[in-house]
Amino acid sequence: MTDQTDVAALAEQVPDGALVALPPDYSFVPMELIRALIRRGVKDLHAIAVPVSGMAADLLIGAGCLRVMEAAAVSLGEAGLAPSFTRGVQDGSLTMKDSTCPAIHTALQASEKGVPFMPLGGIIGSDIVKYRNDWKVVDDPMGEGNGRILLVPAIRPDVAFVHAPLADRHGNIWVGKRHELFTIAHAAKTTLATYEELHDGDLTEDPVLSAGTIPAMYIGGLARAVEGAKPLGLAGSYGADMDHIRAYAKEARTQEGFDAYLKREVLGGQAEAAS
Amino acid sequence: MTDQTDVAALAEQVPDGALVALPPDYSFVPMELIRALIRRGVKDLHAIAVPVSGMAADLLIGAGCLRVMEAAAVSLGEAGLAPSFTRGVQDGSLTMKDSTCPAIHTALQASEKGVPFMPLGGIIGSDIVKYRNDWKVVDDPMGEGNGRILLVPAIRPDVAFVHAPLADRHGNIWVGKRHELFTIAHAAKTTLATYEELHDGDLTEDPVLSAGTIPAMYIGGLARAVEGAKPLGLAGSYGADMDHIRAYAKEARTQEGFDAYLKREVLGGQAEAAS
Amino acid sequence: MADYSSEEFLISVITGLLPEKGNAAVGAASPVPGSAVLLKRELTGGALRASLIQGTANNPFTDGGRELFDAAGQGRIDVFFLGGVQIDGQANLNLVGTGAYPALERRFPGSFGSPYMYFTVPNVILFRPEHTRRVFVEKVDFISAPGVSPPDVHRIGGPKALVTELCLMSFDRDKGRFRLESVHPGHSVEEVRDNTGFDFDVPDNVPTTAEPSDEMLGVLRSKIGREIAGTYPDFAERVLGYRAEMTA
Amino acid sequence: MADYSSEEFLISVITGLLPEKGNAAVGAASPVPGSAVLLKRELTGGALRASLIQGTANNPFTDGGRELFDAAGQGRIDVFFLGGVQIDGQANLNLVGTGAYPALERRFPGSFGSPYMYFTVPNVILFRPEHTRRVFVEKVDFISAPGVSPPDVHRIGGPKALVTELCLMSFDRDKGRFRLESVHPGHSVEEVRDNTGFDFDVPDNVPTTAEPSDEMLGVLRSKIGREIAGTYPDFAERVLGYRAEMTA
Repeated sequence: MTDQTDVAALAEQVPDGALVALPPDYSFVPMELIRALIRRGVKDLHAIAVPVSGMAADLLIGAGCLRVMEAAAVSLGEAGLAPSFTRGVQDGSLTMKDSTCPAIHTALQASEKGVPFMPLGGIIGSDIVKYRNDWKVVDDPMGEGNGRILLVPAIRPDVAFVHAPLADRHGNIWVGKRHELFTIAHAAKTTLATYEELHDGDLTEDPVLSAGTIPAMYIGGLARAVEGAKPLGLAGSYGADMDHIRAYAKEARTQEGFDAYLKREVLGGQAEAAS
Repeated sequence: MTDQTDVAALAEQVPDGALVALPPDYSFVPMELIRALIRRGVKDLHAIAVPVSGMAADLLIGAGCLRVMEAAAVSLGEAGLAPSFTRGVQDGSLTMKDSTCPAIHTALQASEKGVPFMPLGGIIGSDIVKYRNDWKVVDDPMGEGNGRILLVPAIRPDVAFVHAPLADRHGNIWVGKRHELFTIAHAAKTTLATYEELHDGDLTEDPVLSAGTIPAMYIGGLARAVEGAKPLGLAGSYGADMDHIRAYAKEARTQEGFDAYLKREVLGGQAEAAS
Repeated sequence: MADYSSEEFLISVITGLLPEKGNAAVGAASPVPGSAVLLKRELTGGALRASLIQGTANNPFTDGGRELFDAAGQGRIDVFFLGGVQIDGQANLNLVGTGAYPALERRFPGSFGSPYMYFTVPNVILFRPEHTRRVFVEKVDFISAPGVSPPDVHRIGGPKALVTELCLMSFDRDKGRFRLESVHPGHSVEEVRDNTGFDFDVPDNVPTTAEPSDEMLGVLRSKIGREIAGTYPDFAERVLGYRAEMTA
Repeated sequence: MADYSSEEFLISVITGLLPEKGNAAVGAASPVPGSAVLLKRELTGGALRASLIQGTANNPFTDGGRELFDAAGQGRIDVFFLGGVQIDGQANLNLVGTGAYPALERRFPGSFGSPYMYFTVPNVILFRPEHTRRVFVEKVDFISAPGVSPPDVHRIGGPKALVTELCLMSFDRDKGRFRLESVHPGHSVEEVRDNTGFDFDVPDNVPTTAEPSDEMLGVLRSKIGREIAGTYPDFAERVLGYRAEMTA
């Protein structure tokens, strides 16, 4: 059994300084939990995008919750550059660990399999390698003369975040074909999940839904959050609010604009009450 | 699009000497295709069990189709020892490459990721390592002083076999939560699939079924075979015929008994016609 | 004390070894450990999670055959069960066969996942009812999985206890030796010694293994038969008196 | 010859570069390559398979974000598209930013999967409409993905062609140089040279890039608008005149 709680209480379970895993914007991001983290005032997070991020990372960066960002890219996609990320890197307030999509997937799979590193093809010759002291290029360790290969160390997030379309009373969550969320949940020490709807019955025992279900074993906390991915979309439930995201991309081009967005959309009543 | 054909034509696509991947007995084994391979007289196969096998491997061994077997175990489960396998190893006619479950999964994942090897924890000190010249124990290649670790080379089957509960006209197949079949299909050069029922529509576009669907990209041939896993079971459709399997375990204890089973249950009318 | 079968007794012994919470997994063809794990889950109100790898009932894994091994590698599996054709005094396990490998005299199925689970699961319970010198040997013919490892090999897991039809032993990983913890009712230390091919530690006073309580037997018979029937219908009926009306 | 938009022309140029069968994948925010791939799929009767990674329509992948990269590593992806903030004469790509890393003057999103896809996909088509010396530089400020590799690095894939608003170039991996293949109607070799910051090979006779046929435009407008709308509704409406009634 995984205890059910509310989103604010989930946010309390994330310690300052934690290594947190963020799904990409198209893959069931628990935005209400991200906002709750900002309201809780979490600090010094090291965020790993799996393998890219957008709104979730940008809000955390703008709100001063992130110390280090590791990603293959941070972008608002069709809405353009991620404004807080861009500003943070350009003014030096954010430490960016540049990576590449398959390196992040592979490093999470290393944790999933409990090994300290994994090999990855390609990449050698990219300047990314030059700036990653934790990566290592070695001569074929099998001794087969297959040339040089990159080894990347395992990434083991302290906490992974996910917003699931369905969850059940046993603590299982359903994410359909978004299998990167399986990998994140397996790789992370624990996963905090919000969900859209409660499923009656045991998701792991359903012959069809079980194929898209992450079992309760991996889930450390669970809270219902209706429309909890907005303004991002939840495939099969609702689309992304592109007008909102475009407006954010524009407003947050300055820190003042970001702060106004934050006060209005995230801190809300809390900011009012505190003033 | 993946062309649809019949089971005998699928069997024709498997060349003598191929490295073939067999799912475990509980995981959607295309037994009708296995029987068709025997009828076609396939020879010198190298079979890799993922990671264990039973009826499928034992029939191929007894019928003289296998030269090498690689597996973590071959067994008929509750029905006892696999008789042809046991006899083949004991009389030296079968070359057995002993392995262990996670090594086979890992080696297939190496092919899935296109890398020549992968590390695997544990195992060192097992006599399996001693007899596997293709495996290598190395000092931590990351240079972090984490001690010795096993590296296993990628296994890339020429052909993987699977019997799916559903397939569609686009060549996609649905295997539900049997995700080892995803791994096999990704790792193998091609996958030959039989299926139970035709699904109307595109499985990859169904919001629920897509989570258990292997896309047509991996499927090299497809044929319908109703009850095609029997006498093994197909979870959700039919159970294993344990009486049949127990009777096989007993009858096949001698090569003569196996031959009688083969003639009756596999060669059938073909053997009659040829006599 | 109620009447009970030998299987019910062994289920009770194993149940007594299980932790109050965490994840216990059970491999194929293991109805006795499976019943013990489901019983402990019931007694802890679900705090000990159970995974029966065989079959679909009580099997929460959804990511294919590798998930059990991956989860063990992640440190999520707290309890697992292993056996062996032969087990020696250093807790080396042989699941491959007897004779000189590869030209074995008697071939058994193979090592399964033993050399991985033995390294990754902190509490591996060895379960081998047959207690004879044929099984418990001085040195196994083939090491499927080693009982202990040198310090330059990363190892979290290993053997915790051994349950047979005669006794319960613990295993000291630092010493690399078994220790007799208790002898089952009706058996003696001498009988254990006579039927064991390896040397082991024996304390001055060896207690008798506790018998199952009426309460435990009640829960086992009333609730676990139904649960285990989803995986082992024959066992549920024969041992626990539960006849499944239908099994998938 | 029919009227056509600049996007329709570029779709046509890319379509002409695509093989008759195999698997073509298209990354995020790439409606022009996406339309070309769907068009070629239509023209080949499905023999060229299309995967649009962004969105759910025409995206057959079912095993999470890693499946595209894994499939590329398996050698299953025949065609992919990359671009860059900067591209140099050795086909090095920069998707990270301009200035001295890490203290960049202008930061862009990041390298995405470029240093992997560039090594694993045999036919990488570089698509960068803006043809200026700001983009096509002597040497990129940051190599996200190198155009060529030394022999001790395993590499199957790499750059095949470059499509811009001015011209089509091919890339010779052995020489590590671009070669001008054709100049688009209304433009000249001198214009290409003036706007390119690196040296490249120019044959004696440089043909004019072929214009889209009426037939191709007909298929594009009648069938591909509807398909691409599932991923890029704005583009489908603006460029191909297809108004989606509803998009998921």
